[in-house]
Amino acid sequence: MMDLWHIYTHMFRSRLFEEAVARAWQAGRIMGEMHSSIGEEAIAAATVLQLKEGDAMLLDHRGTAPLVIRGVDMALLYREFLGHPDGLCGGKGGHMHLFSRPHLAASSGIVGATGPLAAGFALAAKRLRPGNVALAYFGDGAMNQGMLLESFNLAAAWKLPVLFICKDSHWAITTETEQVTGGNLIERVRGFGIPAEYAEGWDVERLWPLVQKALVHIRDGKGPFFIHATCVHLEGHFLGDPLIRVFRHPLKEARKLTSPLLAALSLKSSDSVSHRKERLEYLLKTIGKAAKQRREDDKDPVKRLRKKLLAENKNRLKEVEQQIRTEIDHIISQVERYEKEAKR
Amino acid sequence: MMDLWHIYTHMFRSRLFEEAVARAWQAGRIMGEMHSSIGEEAIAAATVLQLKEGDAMLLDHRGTAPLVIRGVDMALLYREFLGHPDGLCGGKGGHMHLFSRPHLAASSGIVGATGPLAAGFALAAKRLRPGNVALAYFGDGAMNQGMLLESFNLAAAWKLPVLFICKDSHWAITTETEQVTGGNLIERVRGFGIPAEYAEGWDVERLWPLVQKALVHIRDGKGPFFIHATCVHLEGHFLGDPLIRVFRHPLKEARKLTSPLLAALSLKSSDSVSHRKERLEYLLKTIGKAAKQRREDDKDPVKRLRKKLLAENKNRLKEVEQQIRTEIDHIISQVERYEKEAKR
Amino acid sequence: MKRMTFAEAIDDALLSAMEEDERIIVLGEDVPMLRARIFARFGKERVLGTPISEAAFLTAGVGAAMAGLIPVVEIMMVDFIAVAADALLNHAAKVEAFSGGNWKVPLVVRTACGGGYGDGGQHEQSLWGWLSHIPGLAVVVPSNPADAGGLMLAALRYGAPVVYMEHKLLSESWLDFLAFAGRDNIHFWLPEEGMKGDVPDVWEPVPIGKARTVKKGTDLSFIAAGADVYRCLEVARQLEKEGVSAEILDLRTISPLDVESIVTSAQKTGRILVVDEDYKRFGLSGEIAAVLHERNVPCAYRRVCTEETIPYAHNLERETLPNCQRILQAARELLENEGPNRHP
Amino acid sequence: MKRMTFAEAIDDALLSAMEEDERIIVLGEDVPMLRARIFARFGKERVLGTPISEAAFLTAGVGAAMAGLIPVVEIMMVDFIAVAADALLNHAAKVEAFSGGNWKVPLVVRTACGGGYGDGGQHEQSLWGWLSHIPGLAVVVPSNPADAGGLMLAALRYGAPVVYMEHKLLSESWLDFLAFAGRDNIHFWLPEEGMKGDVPDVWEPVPIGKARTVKKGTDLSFIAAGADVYRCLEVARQLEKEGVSAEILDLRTISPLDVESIVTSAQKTGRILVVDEDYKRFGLSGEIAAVLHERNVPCAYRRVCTEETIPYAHNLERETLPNCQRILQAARELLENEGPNRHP
Ligand SMILES: Cc1ncc(C[n+]2csc(CCOP(=O)(O)OP(=O)(O)O)c2C)c(N)n1
Ligand SMILES: Cc1ncc(C[n+]2csc(CCOP(=O)(O)OP(=O)(O)O)c2C)c(N)n1
Ligand SMILES: [Mg+2]
Ligand SMILES: [Mg+2]
Repeated sequence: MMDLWHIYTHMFRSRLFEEAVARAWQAGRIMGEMHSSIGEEAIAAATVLQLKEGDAMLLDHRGTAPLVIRGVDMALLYREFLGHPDGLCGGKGGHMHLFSRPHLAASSGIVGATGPLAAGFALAAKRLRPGNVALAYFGDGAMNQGMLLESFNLAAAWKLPVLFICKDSHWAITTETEQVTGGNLIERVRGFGIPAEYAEGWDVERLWPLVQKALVHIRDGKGPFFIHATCVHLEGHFLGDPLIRVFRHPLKEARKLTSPLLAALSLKSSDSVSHRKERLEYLLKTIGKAAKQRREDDKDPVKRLRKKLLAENKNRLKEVEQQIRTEIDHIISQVERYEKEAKR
Repeated sequence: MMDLWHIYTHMFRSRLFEEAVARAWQAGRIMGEMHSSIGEEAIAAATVLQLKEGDAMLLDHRGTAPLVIRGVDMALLYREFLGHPDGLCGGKGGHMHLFSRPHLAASSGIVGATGPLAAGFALAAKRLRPGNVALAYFGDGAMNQGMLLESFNLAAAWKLPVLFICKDSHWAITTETEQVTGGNLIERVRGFGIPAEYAEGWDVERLWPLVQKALVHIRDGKGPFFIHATCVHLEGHFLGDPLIRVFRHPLKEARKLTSPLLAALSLKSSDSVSHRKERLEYLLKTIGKAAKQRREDDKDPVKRLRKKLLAENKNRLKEVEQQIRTEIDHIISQVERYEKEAKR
Repeated sequence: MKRMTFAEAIDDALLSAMEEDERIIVLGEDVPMLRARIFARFGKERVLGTPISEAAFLTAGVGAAMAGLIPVVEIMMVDFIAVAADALLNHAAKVEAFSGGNWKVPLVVRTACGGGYGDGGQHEQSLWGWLSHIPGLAVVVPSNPADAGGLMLAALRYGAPVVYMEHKLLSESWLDFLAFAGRDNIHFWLPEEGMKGDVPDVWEPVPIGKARTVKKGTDLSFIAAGADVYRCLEVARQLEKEGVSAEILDLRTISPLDVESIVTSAQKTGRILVVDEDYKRFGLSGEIAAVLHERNVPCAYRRVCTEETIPYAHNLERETLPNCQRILQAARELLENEGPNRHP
Repeated sequence: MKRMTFAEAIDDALLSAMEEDERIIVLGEDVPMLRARIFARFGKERVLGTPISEAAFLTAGVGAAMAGLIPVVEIMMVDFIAVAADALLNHAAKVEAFSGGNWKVPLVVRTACGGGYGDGGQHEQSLWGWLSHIPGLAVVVPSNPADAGGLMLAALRYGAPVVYMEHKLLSESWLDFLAFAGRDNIHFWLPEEGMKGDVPDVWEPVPIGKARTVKKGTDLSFIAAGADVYRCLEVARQLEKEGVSAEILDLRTISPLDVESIVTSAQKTGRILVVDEDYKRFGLSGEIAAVLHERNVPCAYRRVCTEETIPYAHNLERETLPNCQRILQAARELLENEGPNRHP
């Protein structure tokens, strides 16, 4: 049963948590890259909230939202990001390698690996937990990775209970996936004998019934299903994405980017300047597209659902949100207090 | 222009040569495995004879027929199989690793590798030899290998001049490809945005115009093309294929195969005997199918074309065949004489 | 005590383990036929023939192991593991570490290795040193039926990923499949003493990480694994006639290396000769040198390994692989020139 | 003389080589943006953004190299090379051997390596020892801008496959991309002396296979490459204060190893300390031990390497990678306990 209020709670909680994580990252308290799942909350909620005990989740480099929604302790996640020995994985994994055995949730930072991993979990489910499924999350860029393609075939040939979820952001880092991808993703997957359907991934109301249908199909032993859901990574590829930074801090960042380009433009060489200008324009256009596309509010799944619920019951919404805000604040401040004490 | 007499010359020459090789292998003069392309001659002829200078061929473990038809010196090939320092590759490659740089012909024993290798040759052709193409040969089993699937996408995205040729024998060693393959091969390839068409690979008359059309498409700069052509490996997976041996030498071979099975049947265990019988039957049925399918004369491309030409002009046929026989005998005996002298 | 061939012993131990532990499954290309006896006993629920997509099914094996099964994933030949190396390097070997020790991967990767029968450089590699470089993987290489069965049992109980390598020259069934294929006129060096032997009535695990002294001696220590053990034996017998007493250490496990046994033998004889069919540089022979150095063991050292791509032609192949002549010569050098490291 | 950053130097040398040799192309994920300067100069005909399918485009690089181009194939991080290992192991490294020396593969594989900035165990590996195990591959690891440019030039002219590894801690642009991402509040050890430096006005190749003595000394030799060179420098300065004279050898090329330089230094100081960010076992440190043993060089030996999967948490990461404390401690041990191998 699709309960939008319930769904919103989860999406909003995940969003708030990831925003808190982003602040910690921005404050220099989290090392390295940080790929957030901000913008993917509808996909995460529509899938995770329909899982049963014993279902498995195979997560890519954006595992936070599914884990939060699945009920993994946010304090454990936050501590993991901070590299704390009491984190979800003792600080050994970090945000790209999140593992929670009780939730049958595992991650990989290798693009495309979630497909075959899920096939393995599904194979085990078939023997040990009939009726259970394995979810594989991956992006549009992953759709060209051989082992993922192989896993479509393996799942089809063995009729494995896998739900493949392609979160199509149209981008893989700085590459527009369309420019390096032949054909059409739905057709591609159907070519492996797997039913494949599309839904706008920012619209949880459309996604939910599609996921429901897919899970019925899979739990009935009819083999894998593929869902193609679009989404927008509102924070860009990762926090501090240079393509976004250029627009957010043009003075500071644009020079870094443009000065080598301008240098290239003025290089002595046989190549015509007009040619080179063209290429420069191509790069600038790409950057522009990336930044623009990532600011489209109507494709923010949380804002979108919020609008609807706001119209439905403003007070209830405020209340719900306030409660979650308090919850997240509490978790974050507890971890921080604990951290400080540990340091003393 | 499709000249059946010319085509037959090539197919028959390749067949006779491979039969001579098989005799040498059977006589213990060639080590290791030997995958012959016997049964693939129509596919080889219909493709290779339509190539131009500067076109490249990427060959799998059955490279002999394409190389012979492309005009590689059979003496060099034969010496290579014998492991002679004067062989095509100085005896370093053997039949799975045949390379002829002047012919832009390269092999790989790794299933699926010819696809991406051909993509690379095609990329180079685009820059260095516009209008030239690269051919990738591979089997039905290879259609599940990730790097081949990736190469479909790469070729489509970059519009590379590649002709992908799937020689579908229905078998990969002892596995019926159908049982481990999801969907339909043509649909699968179209899903990558590549035009894909089917022809019976034992019928050179149907194959030829399809290849012609594909090559026009590719040379016109319209990107890759995929041909799905069925074939039968009349010698089985490799010379001495145990599934074939069982039928050819039932007394000697069948016991080897069946005694462990019978042992398994009589093992003490909780598993019911009827269950085990069923599995035994599955295995025996598989063996039977493999052996039977591989004896279908009407799917022998050489016999098939011969029949037609025999009806057309018996004497001419005899003459053509006699000439080729002489040619092959000459090559083989020269190599052998040379070998003997070298040994002294 | 019973007598079994090497290949029988592996399958027998595996079969008996499968009787006892429902979680063990076997998957790989052609396994219904190649493991016909096990298939006949357990059927397609537990013996799964795969498509030719090593990356997907090995990664799926990792997933299945995490999800509660004990998969024995067969990679037909270790050469092909290269298309699935990510499954080992980035997944199997890392999940336990990433998860902070919370999640183990009880996976056995069974694969044939080794050359000498004329299959050429893409099908005869050993690669045990290559795989052992990866922390988190165990690598075992049995040299006789008793160890083969015992190590299989140990691998199944290890609770972490084990690469189980089966030298083709030891395995009657691989030899029949790949080298003889029904012929009896093919001749090459075979480690006959290891191909058949006594095995216990009831399989017991052979501990992983423990070498075995095949022959005691005082003047010189051979360190080897797999088929090389028998090359060393031949040479040792020759040396014996000359009054030299050679010790032979069969590593059995490459990683974790049995440093104590190596050091003890080196301390005793003062001369170490590593015989390693895997590539010479950056591998097993180097690691042995390092542990000797680290432990300040005074000894002279030589190594006889494969130094380059294995050529097809039998005479070149024999020269390239460690052969008895090369081993004997290295042993003589060691004995003549004790080197400045030698204990007084 | 000019000054350049490490990353600028690589691109500058590459760009100047591309001006002179039309056959050089660059391909890899995101290269139009990541190599914006080169893209602006040569456009999409010579700087090709690829789909995320390393196996296909690296194997295609092998094909393109065979077909007349000199491809620089970028594998974003060396960790991901595992999905494309077959292209190196079975193709790039073997074509020349298989073809009897008739066909060369002038391919440069450019890839980022190394850790210390918090990206976790699937994104911070070094793997140079792993790759060097493969006969037929050269592996270079520059440590400063001048070598970085010169080795790129040498790699492009090598006429055989070279893996060119760019340590991320040396590369401002990778650091900006992956670690700082616009932040200035992140702190970790950086090899600052190697990040920027003098480069020649006109690029000259730095010979592959030649180490460089960074600092002369008499008591102890550090052997390292990449960022580790600067860790050794720090420790050497510390030791200097204590009256110990340390020599530092920057290998620059891992394979082929500069055995002469290693032996010469070891003969001089009698103490070798290998500092190797790649995994400890079965790798570079072992190979160095082996050549010392083989050449009967009397010396004491220690190694400080990465022994396990690199953890995410910064304190654990620092402990796991070779750090100055560990190096210093090993150096002290070496100096105290000269070991029985030490020259009198
Ligand atoms: C095998 C492999 N290649 C490259 C990378 C580097 N990488 C990390 S994320 C990414 C882009 C993935 O794009 P997509 O699948 O669309 O996911 P998104 O980031 O858009 O969610 C790449 C190339 C990797 N982690 N693994
Ligand atoms: C990557 C890889 N996996 C497995 C093998 C072993 N192998 C050699 S041929 C073959 C079957 C190939 O089947 P198919 O592609 O249909 O070609 P066919 O032999 O039928 O011509 C297999 C599995 C291999 N050479 N490479
Ligand atoms: Mg994306
Ligand atoms: Mg086939």
